[in-house]
Amino acid sequence: GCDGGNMNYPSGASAVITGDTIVIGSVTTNSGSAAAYGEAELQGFQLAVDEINAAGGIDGKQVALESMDDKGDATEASNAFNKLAGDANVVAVAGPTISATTAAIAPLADQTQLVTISPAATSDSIETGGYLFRTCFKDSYQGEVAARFAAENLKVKKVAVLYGTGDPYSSGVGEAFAKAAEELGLEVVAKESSSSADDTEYSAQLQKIQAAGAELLYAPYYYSVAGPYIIPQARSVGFDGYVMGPDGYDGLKLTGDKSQYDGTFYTTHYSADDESNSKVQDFITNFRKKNGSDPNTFSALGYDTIYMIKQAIEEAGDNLTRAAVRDAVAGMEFEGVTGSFTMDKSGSPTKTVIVLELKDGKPTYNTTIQPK
Amino acid sequence: MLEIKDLHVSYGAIDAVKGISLHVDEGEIVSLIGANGAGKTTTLHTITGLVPAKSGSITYDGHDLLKTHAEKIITLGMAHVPEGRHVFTRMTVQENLEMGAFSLKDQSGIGRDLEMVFEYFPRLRERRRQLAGTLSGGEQQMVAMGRALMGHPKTILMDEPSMGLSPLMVKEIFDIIVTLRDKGITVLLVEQNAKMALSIADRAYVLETGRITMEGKASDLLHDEQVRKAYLGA
Amino acid sequence: MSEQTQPILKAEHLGITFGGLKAVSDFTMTINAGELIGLIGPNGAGKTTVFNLLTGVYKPTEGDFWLDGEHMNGKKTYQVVRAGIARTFQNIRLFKQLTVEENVLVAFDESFSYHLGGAIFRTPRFWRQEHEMHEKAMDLLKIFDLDGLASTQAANLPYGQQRKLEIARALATGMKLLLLDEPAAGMNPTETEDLLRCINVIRDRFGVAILLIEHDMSLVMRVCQRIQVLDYGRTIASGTPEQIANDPQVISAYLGADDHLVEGEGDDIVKSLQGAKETEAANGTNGTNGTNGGER
Amino acid sequence: MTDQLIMFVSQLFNGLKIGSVYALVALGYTMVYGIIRLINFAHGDFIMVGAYVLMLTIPAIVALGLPAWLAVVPAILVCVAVGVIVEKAAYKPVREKGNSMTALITAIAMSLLLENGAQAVFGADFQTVPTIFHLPSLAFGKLHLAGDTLLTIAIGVCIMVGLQLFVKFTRQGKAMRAVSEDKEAATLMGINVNSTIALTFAIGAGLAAVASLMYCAAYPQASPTMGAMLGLKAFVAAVLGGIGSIPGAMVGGLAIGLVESLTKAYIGTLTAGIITSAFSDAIVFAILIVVLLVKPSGIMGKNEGEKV
Amino acid sequence: MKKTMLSAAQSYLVCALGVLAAFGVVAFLCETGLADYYIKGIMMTACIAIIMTTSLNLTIGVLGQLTLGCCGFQAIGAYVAALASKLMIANGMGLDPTTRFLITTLLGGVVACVFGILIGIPALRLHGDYLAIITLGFGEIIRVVIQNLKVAGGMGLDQGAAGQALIGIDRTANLYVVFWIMVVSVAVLFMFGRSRYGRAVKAIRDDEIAAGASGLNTTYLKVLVFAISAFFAGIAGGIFAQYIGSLNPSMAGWLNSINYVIMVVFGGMGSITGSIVSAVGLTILPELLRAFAEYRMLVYSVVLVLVMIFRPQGIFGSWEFSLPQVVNRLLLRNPKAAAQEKAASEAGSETSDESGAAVAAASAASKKEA
Ligand SMILES: Nc1ncnc2c1ncn2[C@@H]1O[C@H](COP(=O)(O)OP(=O)(O)OP(=O)(O)O)[C@@H](O)[C@H]1O
Ligand SMILES: Nc1ncnc2c1ncn2[C@@H]1O[C@H](COP(=O)(O)OP(=O)(O)OP(=O)(O)O)[C@@H](O)[C@H]1O
Ligand SMILES: CC(C)C[C@H](N)C(=O)O
Ligand SMILES: [Mg+2]
Ligand SMILES: [Mg+2]
Repeated sequence: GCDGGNMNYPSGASAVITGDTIVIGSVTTNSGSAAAYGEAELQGFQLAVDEINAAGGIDGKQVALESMDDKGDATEASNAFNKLAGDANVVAVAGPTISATTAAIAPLADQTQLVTISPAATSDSIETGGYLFRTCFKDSYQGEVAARFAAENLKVKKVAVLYGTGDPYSSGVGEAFAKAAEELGLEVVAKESSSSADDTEYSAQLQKIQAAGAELLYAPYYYSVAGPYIIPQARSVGFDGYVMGPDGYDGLKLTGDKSQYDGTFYTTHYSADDESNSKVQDFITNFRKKNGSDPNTFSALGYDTIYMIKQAIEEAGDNLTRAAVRDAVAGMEFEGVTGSFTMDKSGSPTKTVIVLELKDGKPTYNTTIQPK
Repeated sequence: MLEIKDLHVSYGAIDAVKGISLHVDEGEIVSLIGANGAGKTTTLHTITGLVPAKSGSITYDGHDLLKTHAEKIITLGMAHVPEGRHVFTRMTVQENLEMGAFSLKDQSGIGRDLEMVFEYFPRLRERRRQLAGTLSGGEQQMVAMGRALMGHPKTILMDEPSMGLSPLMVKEIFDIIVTLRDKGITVLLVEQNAKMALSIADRAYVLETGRITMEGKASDLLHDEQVRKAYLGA
Repeated sequence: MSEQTQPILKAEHLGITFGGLKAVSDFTMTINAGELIGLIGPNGAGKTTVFNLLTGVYKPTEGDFWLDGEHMNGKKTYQVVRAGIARTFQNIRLFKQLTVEENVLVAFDESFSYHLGGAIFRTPRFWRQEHEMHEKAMDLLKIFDLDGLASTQAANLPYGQQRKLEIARALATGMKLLLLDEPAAGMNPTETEDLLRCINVIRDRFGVAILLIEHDMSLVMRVCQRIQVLDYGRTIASGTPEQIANDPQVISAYLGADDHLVEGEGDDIVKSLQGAKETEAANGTNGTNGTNGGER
Repeated sequence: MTDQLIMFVSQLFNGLKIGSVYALVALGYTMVYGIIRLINFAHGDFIMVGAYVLMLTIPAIVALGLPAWLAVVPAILVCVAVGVIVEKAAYKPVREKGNSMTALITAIAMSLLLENGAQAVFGADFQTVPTIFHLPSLAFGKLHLAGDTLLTIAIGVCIMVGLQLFVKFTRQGKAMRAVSEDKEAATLMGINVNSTIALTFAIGAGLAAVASLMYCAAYPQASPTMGAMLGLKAFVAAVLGGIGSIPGAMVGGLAIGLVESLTKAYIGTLTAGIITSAFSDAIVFAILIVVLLVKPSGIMGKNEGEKV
Repeated sequence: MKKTMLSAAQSYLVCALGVLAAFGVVAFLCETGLADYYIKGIMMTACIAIIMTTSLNLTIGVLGQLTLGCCGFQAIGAYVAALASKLMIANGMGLDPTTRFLITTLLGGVVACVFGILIGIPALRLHGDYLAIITLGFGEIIRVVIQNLKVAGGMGLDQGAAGQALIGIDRTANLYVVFWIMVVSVAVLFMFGRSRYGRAVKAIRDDEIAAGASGLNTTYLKVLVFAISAFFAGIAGGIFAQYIGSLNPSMAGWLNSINYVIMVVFGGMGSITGSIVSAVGLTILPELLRAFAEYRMLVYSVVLVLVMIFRPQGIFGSWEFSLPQVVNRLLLRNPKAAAQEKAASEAGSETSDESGAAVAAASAASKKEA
């Protein structure tokens, strides 16, 4: 028969995992152009694992992190994931980093019944809720929140969107913002796009946006693009309205005159200034101690991801099976550095969104938007 | 002037030259004849350092050529008109000729030397601005020859200079070789056209499958029965 | 016998210009079946260019030519070849990494009738034809004494055999007119003799017409029935070897008068041809072995 | 000036700015390709190396009270060293034993090596390069032209002219041309082929360092993969202009810069939104393809039509 | 041709048995559960890589034209197959999964082939590095176009933002089926190479002008090769789509294409068996290097450079591994006869040994003049 060749058969993963150590797998993008995000997540994972072990592990067992690189490539990601899934000791997987690889993992997670939590894959198109979950909010949600903030807090009327078509994240958030903005009665005066989300030159599009009379520019790009390219170029073509971005702005790289970043807002998962959340300050201190640099949002999400897994394992208790861990993640209530949330049925958390504003180049807390 | 002793050269597993010894004295025309694949070209290539030797020695003017870099050998006053012409196809005829003077310290006489070459090959004067790659085969041969002369060589190695030339041109080329000798330039000449080569050379060597099988005064070889049969088609 | 109504090749007023340079102009020639014609001329006269025109490598800027009455202007090389003109090259162009036999088989390509499906499914026709062609190729190679080397890589052949293989390959296209571009260049007299024998065999066995470019006068004068001489792209003379050898224009532009220090390879034959015609005149002008040529 | 015109002129300058960076990089490609017929895929990565050197040395140089752009000196030194080492350690042995395809794969491997090496040393994250020029921008009414744009263009043109003169008239330049055509014959002219190739690599790498200065002035950050797309675009520029031709590299670079910037600005309007600015990369390639099909040797390339 | 003890038919039989044995190993591993998801995934990836590499080898190794756009065709095949499969399912066509897989994959191949012809006709007028850059350009154009096609993104066929991943493709690729598709592809490429077509294509590689002068329609043959390569790349894409389940436009990017070029050169240009070995090897190598974590790409690139320096002709050169020949040698117990046989087959072999290839390369390099 052909069944042995079937790549899509379910596997019974209800075996109780009995190792001396608890193995958590991770699949991140550590080489290629998205490596920076994977590295940041991995730093977050590692910090959490170290902290847990220092505090005596989970249920007395030490935690080991088995990390895999997916090079940002779907095939590599499936191979890496399959390797982890084949190891009966692996309890859960943290990752993958980007939506493109996560989309490829989604069916595999369900099929191998291995719970997988992606810290930052935000694309709406990824099917979550089976064995795949995420720590971050979704693109559509973020775009919508941003539109709400623009309309209600900044009170602008004319907005413009600029996004990169090469990247599901950039285009996903961008489209979501545009749609929500229209629904909220804002006028989208310009909708521009770039060939990819890591172009360096945007002045042509920005000039058109400026000419269209936009009061606010929504530019969902990563920190490495928005900081050195988009915002300075927007200012240099004479745009002096607000600039808004998504969580990708976290860790924005500033260049030149800091004042050009005034009027920049972004939605994110946590704020370093958040005095109310004691975890945040501890996280930042420990991260600095370990890595000698400030954490960005991806490290924070990675850090929370491991703690979510820890919480689920503790909940599963003695009956430590992959299925039990999955059930513990679904519907879990969690308090982490990126906020407190409930994991909804569809596998994405319903979270508070924090809006930060750059003042003299420093991200400062502006407001917290509660989920509807 | 130029002395080769027990030279062995191979290309990987193929032994092309199997222990030849020969010498060329100052002001002589020495001719090297032999069938296709005998190793004539290989010998010349080894002299100018284009191909490494396996063993043996080559001395020139007191220098050990096997220990000298190819480009240094040229500055010792050696010129090589290679088989297959090897002109610089995307340079003009004149630029090609100027390249010939590359190794000269004193570049002031180039104009005069160009005139000399154009005297020898009036055709090249007509074509001085044409890209050498579009020249006819024979015209390219003239460029290769002229280019070698531009460097004021003391010794000149020629690999089948008459190949592809019209009968008139062949005669002219041989005239030039004689004239060069008369000016005191030493010539080592490889030729398929054995009859003409022997008729102008002072001495000659016959090369067969990597070995020298005969040597002597050119006029003697010209009348040697064996040579006549094998190389003169008579 | 060769009084055919239609010539194999008819070229009329062919010409081509390269950026202002008239490489060939007003080239007119007819070749009848089984004829062997020589095309000679100084270096750069335009001989190879004529070949390139006749094989569709260059498109003539003026004039027309016909093969067996079929108008050939503007045809692609492979179309010209299939119509019946094959050639060799001045610089040998073999398929270096293929074997000797494969070089010939490639030129047989048109005679194969199996197609992609036949190749992929290895139909009986495939086997039959591959076998047939193998036999035919071996027969052809035998003429050139190359059959023993059938499975040698072409690049590893000595120069002289590469030349012969190139001719064999040209023959394999099944042409009516064969163009040979300096086949004897780089050969010593013994090898040239062998080549001469091959050319005669080809003409006798295949009955094709041959147009030969060659600077080796001993060869040209012996095998060609007629010779056409080019200089600066124009025809300066045409006729029998004897007429050509005695044409003053040809002598001064191509053959060379005797004011040289050395004598040429083909001189014996040329001289004998000249001698046959006008012994006196030849002796009268160049009686002595002058040594005044060094100044040239 | 109307707004439309201002938009057009500033797009023009924008295109020229990025175009002259492409041109600088393309010059390096063209030099190396010209001499050893190798698409040096690692060339873009030389720029990355230059950018990291700038990032590391500018603070020290500024602390010494010197202008930041002097950091180009250490950048040149390091890039030249890297370029020559890559040539000697990898390309030369492969060139001697392999074929053009092997050489190409080696170049790709060197590119991977440099990128992953940089990642191992500096991490995958982007790093900010300090500001290099503090040039005032020129204002013509509402039209602002950034000072560094003009400077980049000027430097590009100067280097092109300099290189062209160098190759045409100096001894070393002639040696380069000879080596690029026929190494054997070049040797017979008394040219040291290996040192000529090394010199070419050194010049190419030095140009990459200058390019990284201009690039970082406009786009101030360094990352391990920054050279990949830049290198590809610059290579396309070199081919478009006619690879091997120095003015060609300049023309190709500027043309690609202009096409990019003008398509981003106008293609949406021109095609009524069917083709958007997101297609700009595709359009650049489409233009390259059309040019090559019409003129197979590129805009300024010499036709090397093989004589049969 | 080679003188062997086995007749042609027997040789084919030996090869068929070899393939069956290989299939037996795969099936054994799968049926016994020795191969888990991971191993099966790698085998699947290897099969895809083999199809890509052997077909690319036809263009690069046999025709001698460097193309850097093969993943553009792979992407076309993948998207076509994925969309076709989605359409079939959406329209409730009650095909069994394997039939649907075969139909959609074939469709992917055919559409890729059509694009191959459309692109090949203009592109193949160029040569060498110019062709490389132009095919790279076509690959990038394909990528950008897919990226901007609404139909290629999002959940359904008519919704979703451009640039999104195409997800939820039915993962019907079955390792056994794919194995046999791979076998058929390789066999077709092999038969093509050992026929008048293969000879003609190699002739074009060696000297295009002489090929024309031997009566070959070089344009037609070049486009044919390009189309065949594109067809199989499309097939590989169709398999990929229905194995991985989600697609991203970036798969068409030039970096991916270069990966396959590396495999071809690594295996040896013109050698189908070399391509197979290198496709499998280079699929497994990065997996083995996982232990080196962050240094694995460094190690990979160093390995690549070292192989190019010390074995520039690739692992196999242009030599083909031939099972029938091995069998022949085993059959000949008499050592003397075996030696003779060996000598004959080596002298007569149309593939050159190491020194032969080196000589050819050296003389090609030195005789580049007009
Ligand atoms: N680059 C090379 N690689 C391998 N073998 C070579 C190479 N060049 C020459 N040979 C071989 O070396 C031997 C001598 O060749 P060489 O070219 O020196 O002969 P030659 O006497 O100059 O012949 P010809 O008259 O054909 O020019 C021949 O067997 C030839 O096949
Ligand atoms: N593609 C081209 N571009 C420019 N000039 C050319 C081209 N092809 C040929 N020529 C010129 O046309 C003239 C005739 O060249 P051709 O090769 O036909 O000469 P030939 O008679 O064959 O000479 P040879 O006996 O030396 O081979 C030469 O002067 C050559 O420079
Ligand atoms: C790590 C992030 C860059 C991932 C991004 N949010 C995505 O979905 O692709
Ligand atoms: Mg020779
Ligand atoms: Mg000619």
